[in-house]
Amino acid sequence: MTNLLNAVLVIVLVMNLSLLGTSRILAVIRTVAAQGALLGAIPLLVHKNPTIPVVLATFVAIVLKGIVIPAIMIRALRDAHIKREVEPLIGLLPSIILGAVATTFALLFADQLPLADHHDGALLVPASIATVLVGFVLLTTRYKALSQVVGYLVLENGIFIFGMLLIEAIPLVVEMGVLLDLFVGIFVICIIVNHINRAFSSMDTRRLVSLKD
Amino acid sequence: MTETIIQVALLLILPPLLLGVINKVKAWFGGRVGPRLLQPYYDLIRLMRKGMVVSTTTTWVFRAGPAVTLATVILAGLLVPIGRCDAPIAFTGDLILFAYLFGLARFFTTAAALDTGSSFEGMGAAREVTFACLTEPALFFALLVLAKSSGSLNLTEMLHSPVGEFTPATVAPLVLVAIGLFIVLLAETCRIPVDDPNTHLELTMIHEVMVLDHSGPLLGVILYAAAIKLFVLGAVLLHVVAPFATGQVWLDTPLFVLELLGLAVLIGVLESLMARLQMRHVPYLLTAAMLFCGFGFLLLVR
Amino acid sequence: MPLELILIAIVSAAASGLPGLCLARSSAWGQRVAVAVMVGAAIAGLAGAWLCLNFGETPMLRFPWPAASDSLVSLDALSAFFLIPIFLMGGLGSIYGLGYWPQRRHPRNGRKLRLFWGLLVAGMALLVISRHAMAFLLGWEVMALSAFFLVSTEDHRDECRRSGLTYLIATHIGTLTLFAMFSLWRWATGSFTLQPVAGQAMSLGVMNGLFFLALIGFGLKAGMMPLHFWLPGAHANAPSHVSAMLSGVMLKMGIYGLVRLLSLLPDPPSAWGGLILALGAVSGLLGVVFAIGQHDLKRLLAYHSVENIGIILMGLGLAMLGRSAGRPEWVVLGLAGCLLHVWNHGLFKSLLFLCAGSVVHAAHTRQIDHLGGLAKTMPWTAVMFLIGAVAICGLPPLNGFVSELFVYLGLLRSGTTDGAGGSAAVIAVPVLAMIGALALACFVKVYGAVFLGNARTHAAAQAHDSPPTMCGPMLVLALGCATIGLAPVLVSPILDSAIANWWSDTRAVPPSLRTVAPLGAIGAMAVSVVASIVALMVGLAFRNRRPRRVGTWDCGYAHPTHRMQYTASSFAQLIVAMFNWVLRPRVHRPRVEGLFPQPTQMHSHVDDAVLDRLLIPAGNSVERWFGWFRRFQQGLTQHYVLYILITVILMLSTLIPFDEFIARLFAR
Amino acid sequence: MAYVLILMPLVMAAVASAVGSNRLRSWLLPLTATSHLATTLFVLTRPDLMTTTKWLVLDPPGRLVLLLVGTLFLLCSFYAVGYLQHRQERSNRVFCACLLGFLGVVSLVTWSHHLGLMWVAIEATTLVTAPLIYFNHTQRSIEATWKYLLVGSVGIALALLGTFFLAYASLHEGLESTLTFEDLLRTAPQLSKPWLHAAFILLLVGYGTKMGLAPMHTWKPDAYGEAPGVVGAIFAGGVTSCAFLALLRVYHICHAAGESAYTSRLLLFIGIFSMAVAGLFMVGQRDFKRMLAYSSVEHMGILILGLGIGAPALHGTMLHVVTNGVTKGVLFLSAGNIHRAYASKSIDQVRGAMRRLPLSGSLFLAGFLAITGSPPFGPFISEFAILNGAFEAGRFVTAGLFLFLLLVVFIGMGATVLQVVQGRPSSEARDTPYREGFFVSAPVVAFMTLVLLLGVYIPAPLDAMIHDVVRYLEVQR
Repeated sequence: MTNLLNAVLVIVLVMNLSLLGTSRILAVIRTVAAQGALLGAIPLLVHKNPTIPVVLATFVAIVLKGIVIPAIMIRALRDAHIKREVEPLIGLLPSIILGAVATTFALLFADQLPLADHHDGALLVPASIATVLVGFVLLTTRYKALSQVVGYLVLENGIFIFGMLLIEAIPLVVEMGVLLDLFVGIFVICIIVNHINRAFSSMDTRRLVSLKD
Repeated sequence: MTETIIQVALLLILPPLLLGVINKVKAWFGGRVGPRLLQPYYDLIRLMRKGMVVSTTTTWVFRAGPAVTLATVILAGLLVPIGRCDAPIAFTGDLILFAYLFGLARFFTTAAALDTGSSFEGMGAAREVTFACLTEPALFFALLVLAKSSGSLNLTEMLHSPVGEFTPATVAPLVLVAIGLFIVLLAETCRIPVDDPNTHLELTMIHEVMVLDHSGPLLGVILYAAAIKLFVLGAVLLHVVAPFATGQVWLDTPLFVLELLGLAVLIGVLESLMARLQMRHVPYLLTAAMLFCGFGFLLLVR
Repeated sequence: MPLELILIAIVSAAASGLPGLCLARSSAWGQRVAVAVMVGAAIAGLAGAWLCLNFGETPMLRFPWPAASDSLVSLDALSAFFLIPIFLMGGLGSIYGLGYWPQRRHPRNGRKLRLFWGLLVAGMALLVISRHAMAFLLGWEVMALSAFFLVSTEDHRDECRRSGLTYLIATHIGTLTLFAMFSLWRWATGSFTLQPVAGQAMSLGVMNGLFFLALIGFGLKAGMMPLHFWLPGAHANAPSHVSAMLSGVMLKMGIYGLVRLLSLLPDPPSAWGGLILALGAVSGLLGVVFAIGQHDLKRLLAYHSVENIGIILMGLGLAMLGRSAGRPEWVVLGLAGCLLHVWNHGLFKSLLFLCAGSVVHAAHTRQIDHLGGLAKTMPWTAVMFLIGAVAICGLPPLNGFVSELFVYLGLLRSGTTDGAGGSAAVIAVPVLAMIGALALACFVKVYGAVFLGNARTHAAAQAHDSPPTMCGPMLVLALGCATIGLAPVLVSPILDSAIANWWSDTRAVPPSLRTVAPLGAIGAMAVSVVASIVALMVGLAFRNRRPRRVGTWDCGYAHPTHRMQYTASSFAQLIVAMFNWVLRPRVHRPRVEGLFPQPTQMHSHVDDAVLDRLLIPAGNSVERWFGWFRRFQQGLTQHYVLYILITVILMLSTLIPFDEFIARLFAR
Repeated sequence: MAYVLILMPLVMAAVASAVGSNRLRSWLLPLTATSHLATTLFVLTRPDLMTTTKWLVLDPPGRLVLLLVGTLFLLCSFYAVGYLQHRQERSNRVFCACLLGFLGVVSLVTWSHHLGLMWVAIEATTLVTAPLIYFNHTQRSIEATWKYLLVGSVGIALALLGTFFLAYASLHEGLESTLTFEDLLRTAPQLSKPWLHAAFILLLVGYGTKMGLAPMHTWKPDAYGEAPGVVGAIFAGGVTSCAFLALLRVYHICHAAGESAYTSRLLLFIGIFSMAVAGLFMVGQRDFKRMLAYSSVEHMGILILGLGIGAPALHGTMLHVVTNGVTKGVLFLSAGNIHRAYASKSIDQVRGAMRRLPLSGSLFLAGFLAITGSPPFGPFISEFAILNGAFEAGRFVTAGLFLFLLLVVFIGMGATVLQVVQGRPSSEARDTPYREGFFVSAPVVAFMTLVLLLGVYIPAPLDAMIHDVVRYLEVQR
């Protein structure tokens, strides 16, 4: 069981790096969608005996993370008529390296946190921390508003991974609440992104610097 | 009682004589015969008879000036013992009243001078108050030394104490204080080298230029008050430098009068020998006086 | 009974301005009502204080106040002593306002002014009677804030706004310091109640902490020399009766706080007394020196407040030296000088500010060199100002001399009675003498330039004397000065009770003031001075009734014009030059060149040593330095997220035990 | 009862978005607010109603915040009516709906006794308030909204991670993993320390972002600066109080776990740092609404500082939650009036507000004096209590820094505020038809009376509530 889980998590990590390495935003969104779908499926792996609600939750998660949210973002992208993230704060290769460093740090740091014995050996904690950090890298190095949304999604994915540790602990309602909030959040953000696009006729956040001291 | 009467009489009668003496001495040094010793008395009487000319600019303050000066100077004189006998008025802390009475006089003299609206008199007033800022501390240092050495805050006792107790501890301070006090005396009574009482039409005068517009009785009052001031300060000084006493009143008082006349002679000699200092050098002299008294105090308390 | 009277007075004073707010801007009734209520409050308050001074102190009155566990007010001789100037000036000032700040000529700010006037009086009275830190702070801040609103009454003038801000910042520094002090007090004594602390109950460290916090907090309000920077501007720019109140009464609240706190603490180390004495000497000397450099009548008077606070502090310092040395007579003389000078300064400084108000009211300028000859156009004000001037110079026969005499006597005693601690303090005597001489110079300059000689401007020539509503209060204050000066015996029992209240020591009971100071003799001499002067003047007047009146002779210049008069600036020039090292006057003197130079003019200005040369430049550079940090808020979301990331990582890294982490790293 | 308090506003929000007319819709706000506050008061008198389920409990801190937010919202809703009358040009559908929704989710925050549920509620407040900032539909308001949403969401995400960590901290020790507050408090001593510490850090940063603690405060000046005054008041008094409530619960768990020594270090640091940053940016601030935002940062710092000082200062801190909220109401609403009347919020144009708007100008000035802790206003009592707490805890350096930073803030704020209210309206100041109507001035006066009341007399029930909170927090499990 754990091996399969770890395999999935490694794929997730690879996806992180590819997110950092891609400049075409459409591709980035698709990758995130794939990552989300993959993660959404994890509960089926970790759960001892999947009940109907759990399956339901999994289904909802996959639908939201893998289909609906990416769809919204792709619409926004189409309205914006932009193809790729040009001149990010740091180049693609450096950001890949940064992501790699973050992953290593995550692996080392995770050792500091004692795991319950039945989770031993699982890559869940390092993978989640690494994904969170990659999300931060995207948030801090990309200038296009949409890329930042992607970063936020990756961040949420990382947290989602950690949630797997306490799949029993968190009641389904909260699970759903979290997903709902995530969804609405992305939705509102995308609306704002559209407004930005209309008001500034661009998605470059470097134009949003009129408010400062 | 008789002592008091004698003292008051001396205080009121003697002062012009000192002026006479000084002028006589200066005349001798100048190889002239000079005015009579009693000339100041005649001047005063003449001035008192004269009529008054008052500037249209002035107010009552102008006329208050001389009156206040005379009143305060006489009252200050009543605080100072003449000869060996106690002063008519004596109480703890009268030394401060003594100093501040002169302050009151200064306030009204200078105010009266400014009342004329004349630039010269303003000049004189400015100098008067400025130099007072240096003589006052000097005077107080001197009084401190006397108070410390006598252990009393009563002018009479303070001034009588130096008699016979020239202990090595006190003599050095007293000498310094004597020098300081002498300079203060010269400054306060407007003698050379600080001021020249003989010239009016100089831009560099202090006291005399303040009274340019006073005439007749007012001028007389001012001259009289100035003489009394000289007399009083001289008395204080003499108590420090020449505290000789035989013990009998009938002998001591004349002796003291002689000492006063001697002081007048000394001043006269000094005025004939020295030239007046440049105005901007006067502060140095007065600061020196302050330092003398200050060092005297330090020597005493060390 | 007395305490109830005081409380009634406080409440009615605080409410005095409210009716006016409801009335229309144009109606003069609001002002009349306010003045009536204020006068009533003043009478009640004075009556209460008087009763307390005559029949001893009243028991503590507790009233529940949830904000502070339980609040106490009480009235003892010390409180009553400080209450008298508060209510006296409160009443007189509001009457003066009738003529000086009538509602119909100041429709915009008149109501505001009267509201905060009442609050100011109420706040001061409250803090004086309170025995609980919360109540004290309440009164303190009500006073401070209403004073701010009064200072910025004419907030349309830039200068007024600037000095208002300076005052506000200064007073807030003081308030925060007091917060710290009372917190320390609570920490040390366990309660906010201001009760005397027993001998060994407090460690020296805590006592030092309390003392220095109090010295800063109260010193700021009192205008002690390095902390005086807010004072000249505030007092110069407020309406004159407000200036009179601030300078004559409010500064003393700082003194009250200091005196009160020291009365609660056990016997102080002698260093405190020495420090206060030294600070007093510095304030006195520099205060008067800066006063001489001023061209603005009210700024000059304000600097003189610094000087007088210095004299008051000298008395206090002497009293504390006496306490630590166990010399009752020093305590009595020092504290008597301190307290009586509080009253005296309240009287003559208020009188002078009211006179200055009349002058500004009549001639519409505060520039000394634009005035002159007012003694002829406003004789009444001239006489009043003369009385105030003689009094503030500490000259006999008026009240200033009496209080300064006490300080002199105390210092001299400390010097002459040979013993430890004495001879050092006595150095202050010549300093005090110099202060006196300088003050005299300064007021001769002011009186001569403003009231004597010829008018220097048309406005000054057109001046007219003030209405009775303004002259009446002046007369009352002047009479007060004269009474204390001519009959100091009257105040000695009051001072005795206040002193006993301050220093109730079991070892040595303080002797009565009468026994240590020649009150009778002073009174007699003062009377005789007056009598002889009057006699001489009458005599001279009779000697020749009809003098010939001609123009000033002036060494041959027949009729000198007003422009040839000696100006105040030139009068002060010698002394300013003498103190050049501290005054540093800025002189603008254009060079005169060519054979026929153009008409030109020079003027000089004396900056304040602390505010203009230290604080404002420092403040500007600090603001520039702060501006540097704005680059961290430049609007890029990426940066903002980065800050969050950095914070998280830094905090998490506190969890990592790096040493064993690295060890494990290489163990692998 | 909880359901009434939570759902009633949400239902009203739905109604509001259904109603057609602008002015009718605006009147729904005071209607809902009044009934909500009435219900709240009713609940507060009936302890038996305070526990609905294991997840919905109204514990003492919750009561305090619920009461505060209810009062704040009531007064603000009346102001909003007056404000919206001036903004007839645009539909207030979203505005009213979001305001009402906000009331609902805030009630949920105060009631929720499950950390996950609380997280959901707080995230919901973020989403509900975002459109309020966007009300003006200008480029600047879009920018502000964007920053608020992105920074806020990132912070909240971290809070979620922290919540998971906390859950894992209990799971790790073999306890049955839970997020309900009661169980966590009960099992607190056994929680695994490393996870607990990490969780605390993440929650501090996460909810700190919502509170606007430096250096996570960056969204605050933009949002407060661009949002209408009434929204600013609701943010500074309501949203921040909710975030603080969340942080308080976390602190409570760590305290129960006996970790207060560790937490107080972080809290003190963040508190002082926030005050310092606020001071840095307030000195020489030329935009008086941004200045208010920084003042809010400062006071969040004060709250956290009080928490860090711990037991001796808790009473003052809790009182400060109330006094700060109410005083912020005065400041933001009066500032809103001034802003509308001058159509500018830069002190280069805005002068002499006391002449153009006598009431708002004076109240703005009074609010400034109050918020900087001058007697006799409410914040003085609370800040002084916190100071005394610092002394009592023997933290003299902290106390000194606290006072010093208060002074810096006072100087910065004072310079700006006096510029605004004093003097004559400058020549380039545009004149606008806006004048002080009843609805836009009465609430401000009401707020000011509350502030003054809290300064001289704290009502017994409120005092009792605060003491309950302190006792509740002090309980060692």
